[in-house]
Amino acid sequence: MSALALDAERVRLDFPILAERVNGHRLVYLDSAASSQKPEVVIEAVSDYYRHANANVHRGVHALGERATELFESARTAVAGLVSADPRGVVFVRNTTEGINLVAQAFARERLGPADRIVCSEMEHHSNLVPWQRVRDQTGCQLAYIPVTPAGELDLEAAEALLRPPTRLLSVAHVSNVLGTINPVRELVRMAHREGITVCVDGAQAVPHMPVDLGELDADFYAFSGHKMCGPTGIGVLVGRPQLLEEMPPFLTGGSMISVVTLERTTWDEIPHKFEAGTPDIGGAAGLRAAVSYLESTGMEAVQGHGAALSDYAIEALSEVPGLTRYGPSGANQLGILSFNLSGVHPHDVGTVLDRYGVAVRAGHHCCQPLMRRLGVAATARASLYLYNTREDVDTLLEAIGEVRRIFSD
Amino acid sequence: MSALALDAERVRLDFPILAERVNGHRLVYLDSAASSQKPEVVIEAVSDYYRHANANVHRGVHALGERATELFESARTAVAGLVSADPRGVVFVRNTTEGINLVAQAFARERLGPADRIVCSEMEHHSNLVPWQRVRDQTGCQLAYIPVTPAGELDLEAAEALLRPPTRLLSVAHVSNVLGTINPVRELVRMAHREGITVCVDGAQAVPHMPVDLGELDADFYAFSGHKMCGPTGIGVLVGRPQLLEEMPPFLTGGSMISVVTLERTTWDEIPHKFEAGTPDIGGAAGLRAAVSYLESTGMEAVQGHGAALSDYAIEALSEVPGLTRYGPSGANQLGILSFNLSGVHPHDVGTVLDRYGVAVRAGHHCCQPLMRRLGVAATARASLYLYNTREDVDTLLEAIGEVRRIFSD
Amino acid sequence: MAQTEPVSLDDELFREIILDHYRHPRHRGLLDPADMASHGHNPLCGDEVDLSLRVRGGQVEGVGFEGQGCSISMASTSMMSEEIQGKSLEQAHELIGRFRAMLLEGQDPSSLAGIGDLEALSGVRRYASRVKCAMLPWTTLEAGLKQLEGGHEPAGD
Amino acid sequence: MAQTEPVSLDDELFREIILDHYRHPRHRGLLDPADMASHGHNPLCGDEVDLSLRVRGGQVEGVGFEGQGCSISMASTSMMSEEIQGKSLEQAHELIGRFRAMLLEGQDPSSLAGIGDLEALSGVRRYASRVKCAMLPWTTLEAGLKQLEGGHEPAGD
Ligand SMILES: Cc1ncc(COP(=O)(O)O)c(C=O)c1O
Ligand SMILES: Cc1ncc(COP(=O)(O)O)c(C=O)c1O
Repeated sequence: MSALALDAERVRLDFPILAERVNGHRLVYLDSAASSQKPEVVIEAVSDYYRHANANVHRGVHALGERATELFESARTAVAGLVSADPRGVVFVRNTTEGINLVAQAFARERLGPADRIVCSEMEHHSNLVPWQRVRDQTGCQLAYIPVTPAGELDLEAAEALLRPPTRLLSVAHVSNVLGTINPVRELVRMAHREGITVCVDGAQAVPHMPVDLGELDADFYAFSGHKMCGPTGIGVLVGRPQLLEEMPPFLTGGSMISVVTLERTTWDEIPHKFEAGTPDIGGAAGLRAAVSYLESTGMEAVQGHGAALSDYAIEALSEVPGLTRYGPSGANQLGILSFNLSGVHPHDVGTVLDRYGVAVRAGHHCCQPLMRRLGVAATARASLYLYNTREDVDTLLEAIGEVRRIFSD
Repeated sequence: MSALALDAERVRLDFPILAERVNGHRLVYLDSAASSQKPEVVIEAVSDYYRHANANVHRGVHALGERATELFESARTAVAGLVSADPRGVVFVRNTTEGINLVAQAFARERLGPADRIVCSEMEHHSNLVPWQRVRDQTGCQLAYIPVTPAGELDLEAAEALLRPPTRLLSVAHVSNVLGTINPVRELVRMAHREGITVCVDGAQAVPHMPVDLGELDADFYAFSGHKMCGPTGIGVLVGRPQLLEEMPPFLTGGSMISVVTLERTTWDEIPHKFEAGTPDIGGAAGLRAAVSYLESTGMEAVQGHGAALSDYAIEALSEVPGLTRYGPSGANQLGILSFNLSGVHPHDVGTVLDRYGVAVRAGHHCCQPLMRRLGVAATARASLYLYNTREDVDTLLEAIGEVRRIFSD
Repeated sequence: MAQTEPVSLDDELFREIILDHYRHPRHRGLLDPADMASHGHNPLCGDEVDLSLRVRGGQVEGVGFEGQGCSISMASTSMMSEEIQGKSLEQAHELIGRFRAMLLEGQDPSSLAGIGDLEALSGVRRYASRVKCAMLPWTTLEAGLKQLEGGHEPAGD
Repeated sequence: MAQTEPVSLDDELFREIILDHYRHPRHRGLLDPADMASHGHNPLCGDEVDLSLRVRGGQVEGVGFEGQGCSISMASTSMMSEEIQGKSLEQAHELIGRFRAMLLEGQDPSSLAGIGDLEALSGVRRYASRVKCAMLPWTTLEAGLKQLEGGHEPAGD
C-alpha cells in the first residue's frame, strides 16, 4: 500500500465540524460525496465578505460594489485556474444540477429534434439523467444509455456503437457517485468528437477529488458543485466552450444578463454574464474562491493520492467482512466511494446503527435509481472518503459495521 | 413628521459592515435596494451551520443530515410565517429572478399561446420583464404594459382596460425599485381574478420593507430575494398557490425532486420539493431563517414606519437642492427609494463623488431601461434607505450632494 | 442552532421486539381476492409496501402484506397488520391518527401503551428520516381506506 | 479579503483637466461623409459614443464624435479625438494599446506622460466601474478601425 500523500490528521484540524461529537462519539464523516465539510478558511471567507465587502456586483459605483465585483470575478478566475478553463466560459450556477439543466434547455432543447439522439449511461445521477428525459419529451429525440458492466464500469464497446449518428449529444459522469468509477472521459470525448457529437460531463465527483484539466479533456460542457469541494452550498459551476455559449440563447433571463432592453426586445450581455441572471451568490463565490485556494495549496495530486491510498486500505478491510458485498471497481480506477450491503440488513438500518457510533454514511439509492436496479438492489450503504479522513476513521467504520452485524445476526 | 419607529442608531450596531470606513469616511450605505447589509446574527447563522450541522438534506440517515434537514425545513416554515403563506407553496430559489423565470417557463410557457396576452408594467425591473418577452417569443402570445403616470404610479384605468381577455397573466412589481412606489397589488389582483387572470407579483422591494400578508393579497405567485432582506446571497423565494404548483411540470429536474426514476420515465416528488432540484443553498437557508427572525423581532411595522419617516425627511431635504429632480411619489405611497438627477451632472459622476465621502448610492438604469426611457433620462442616481439608516446618513448625503454641485458647477 | 447531543438516541431502537417483527413478519402474503389493495412507496429510500385487506360489515376480516424495506418499515407494517386485524374501519382510522400523533406531533408514546408492540417504535421519533419508514404502512393503509370508503359511499356524496 | 483603504482614491479624479474636456469637448459633431463610423455603448450605465473618422493614406485626417455619458467617458472621448487627429492608423492602434495597458494592466501612467491630457485619466484606475467609462471611446475606435481595415485588406487575406 502506498503511503498517504498528505497528513490527514493535520488537515482534520482545518475543519471545525470534525470536532463535533455525535451521539457521544467522535464524528467520523464518511458522506463527503453528498456534501463535503468546509475548512475554517472557507467559512471565514463567507463571513468576511458580509462583514467587509457586501454589495451587489457589476452595478455599483461605490467602494463596496467595487470590492464585491472584484471578489466575485476573482472567484471566476480562481475556478478557471483550478480546472484549466477560459474564464469566459465559467458560468456560476447553483449546483451541478442547474448546470446540466442549462445545457439541456439552452443547448439540447434548442438544437435537437426527433431525428436525433442523446446518450448517457446507466450509472448517471438523476441530475444527469432526468434533464435529458425532459429534453427527449420536449423535442421527441431518442435517449439511449451506455450499459454498466458487472465490474461497475462503462461498457466501452457499447459506447462506441452508440457514439455515432443519430447521436448528437453525450452526457456522462466523470466519476460515479455510487461506484467511485473514474470513467475514461478523455477517450469518450475523442470518440464523440470524431462523429461531431457534443459532450457534456458531470464532474460533481471528479473536481473535488482529482486534478481536472479541461483543456486536455476537451469536453464541450463540464459541470460541478462548490459544496462537494470544500465550498459553500448555493454555488456551482458550468464550464462551457466559449464559442458554444456565445451561440446559445440565455437560460434564465432578467437583470445583469442584458445589454439593451426595450419594451419590444432585449439583447444579451456577453458571456459568461449572459447566463447569470439576477443577483448571484456572491457570498458563495467568495467561499468557493477560498475553497479553490485551499485545495490548490493542499495540492490536487495529494488529495487524489490520499483518497486512493485510503480507499485501498478500506477496500481491503471491507473485503474481510463476512456477508458484505461491495459494488464498484478497485485500484486506480476507484475514487474513494465505497458502496456496500450487508446480507440480511437493509442499508437504512446500517446507516442508523453506524450513526449511533458517530459514523456518518449515506444509505439509499444515492439519486441513482436506475443503477440500483442494474445492481439488483433497492439501496446501498455508501462510505465516501475525503482529504480529512484517516485510517482511524476507516477502522471506526469497520468496528461499527461489526456492531451492525452483531445486532442483526439471528 | 412622525417619530422614527425604531432606534436606528442601535440597529446600526447589529450590522458589522457599518463600522467600515470608506475612503476615510464613515460608511453611509444607501444602496440597500440593490442588496441589503446583514446583521451579525445572520452572518453567524451561516457560519454556525457550516461549523455544526453541514450535510446534505433529505437524504441522510445520520445526525448531521437530520440537523441540516431540520434547519432547512424550519427556514421554509419561517419564511412562510413572515408572509403568511402555506409552507407547501414556499419554493427556495436563488433570487427573485429565478422565481419569476420559474413561473414564466413552468407556468406561462406551458399554458399560453398566440391567442393569449401577458401584461406587465413600464416600471418593471428587467427580471420581471425579460422573462415575459422570452415567453412571448416562445409561445407567440402578446405582451402589453400598464403605463406609468407622470407621478410615477401605475395608470389604473389603463390597467383595468388591459385586465380582460385575452389577458391570461399579470406580472407586476409590488414596489418599484426606482420610484419607490407601492403599487395597489390587492386591487390589481381583484381586477385580474374577476377575469380569471393569474397574477404573479415581484415582491423583491416589498418583503424587506413592509408587512406582506400573502393570504390577504391573494396573488397566485409571489417572488422575493433573501439578500435584500438582511439575508445572504444565493437564496430567494417563490411562493406559489399550492394547487397551481401541483398542476405545473417541474422547472429544473434532477436529484431530490423525483419520486421514481427509471431509464424510461420519471415521476415527481411532492411540492415544494418538485421545484427544488439538486442540492439547495442550505447555508443560505440557515441565514435567511435568521434574517426572518431578525426582521420579525424588529417588527415589520416598525421597519416600514422607520423607512417612511426617514423617507419623508430625505424627500424634504432633497427638494431644497437647486437643480435636483427627483423621480417618484412622496408620502405614504413611497418606500424609501429616492431616485434623482442633478442638472448638468451625469449620475455616474454623482455616485463617484458621493463615494469619496463614504456615501454609497447606485447610479445607472437600475435594471429598468424602459422606465428610464419613460422618465426621459439615461440613468439616475438612487439613494435607498433601510432600517439601519439614520437622519445623520441623510444629512451626510445632502452634504456630499453639495460637494458634487461645487465640483461640477461651471 | 444544532448542538451536539451528549446522550444519544434510544439505545433500544433496534430492541428485540422490532427485530422480531422484522425477522418474523406477521401477516406476510397478499390476500386474493381482497376488498382493498394499496401500494406505498418511499422515494427517498426505495422502501415499498403492498397492503391488502378483506372487509366485512365494516370490520377488517383479513390483512396481508408484501414489502421490502428496512427493519423499521417492515416491523411497522407487521405490527400494524396485527393491530388492525379484526378491528372496525373506524378503529383503524383512529389508530392511524394515534400513531401519527406519536411520531409526528410529539405525543407521548404512552398513548400507544398496551396496543400490541407499537410503542416499541417510539424511538424512531428522533430520526426524521426514519419516521418516514415507520409511517409508510400507515399512510398506505390510509390511502387504501380512503379509496375503499370513497368507492363504497352512496353516489352523490 | 477586501480591506478598508485608509487613504482614498485620487482626489484629483475630477480635476480641472477632465472637467474642462467634459464641459468643452473637442471634435464634437459627426463627420459626413466619413470613412469610419463606429458606435459604442456601455449597457451597465447607458453611456453611448458615436465616432466618425476620415482617413487618407493611412492618416486620420478628421475625427468627430457625438455621445452622451458621464464626465469620464466624454472627457476620454474628447482627449482621444484630440490625440488621434493627424496620426497614422498604426499610431492610433499603438495609442489604444498604451491607454489600455495603463487602465487595465496597471501600467505606470507616466507611459502616457506628455501625450496631451490623457495622463489625467489615470485616477480612474481605482474604480473598476469607471474604467469602462474611460475605455468606451477606445474600444469603439478599435472596433471601427478593425472594420475599416478588414474592408481595405486585399481579398484572400
Ligand atoms: C423590483 C425588483 N425586482 C427584481 C429584482 C431582482 O432581484 P434579484 O437580482 O435578487 O433576482 C430586483 C433587484 O435587483 C428588484 O428591485
Ligand atoms: C455524480 C453526481 N452528479 C450530480 C450531482 C448533483 O449535484 P448537486 O446536488 O450539487 O446539483 C451529484 C451529487 O449529488 C453527483 O454525485
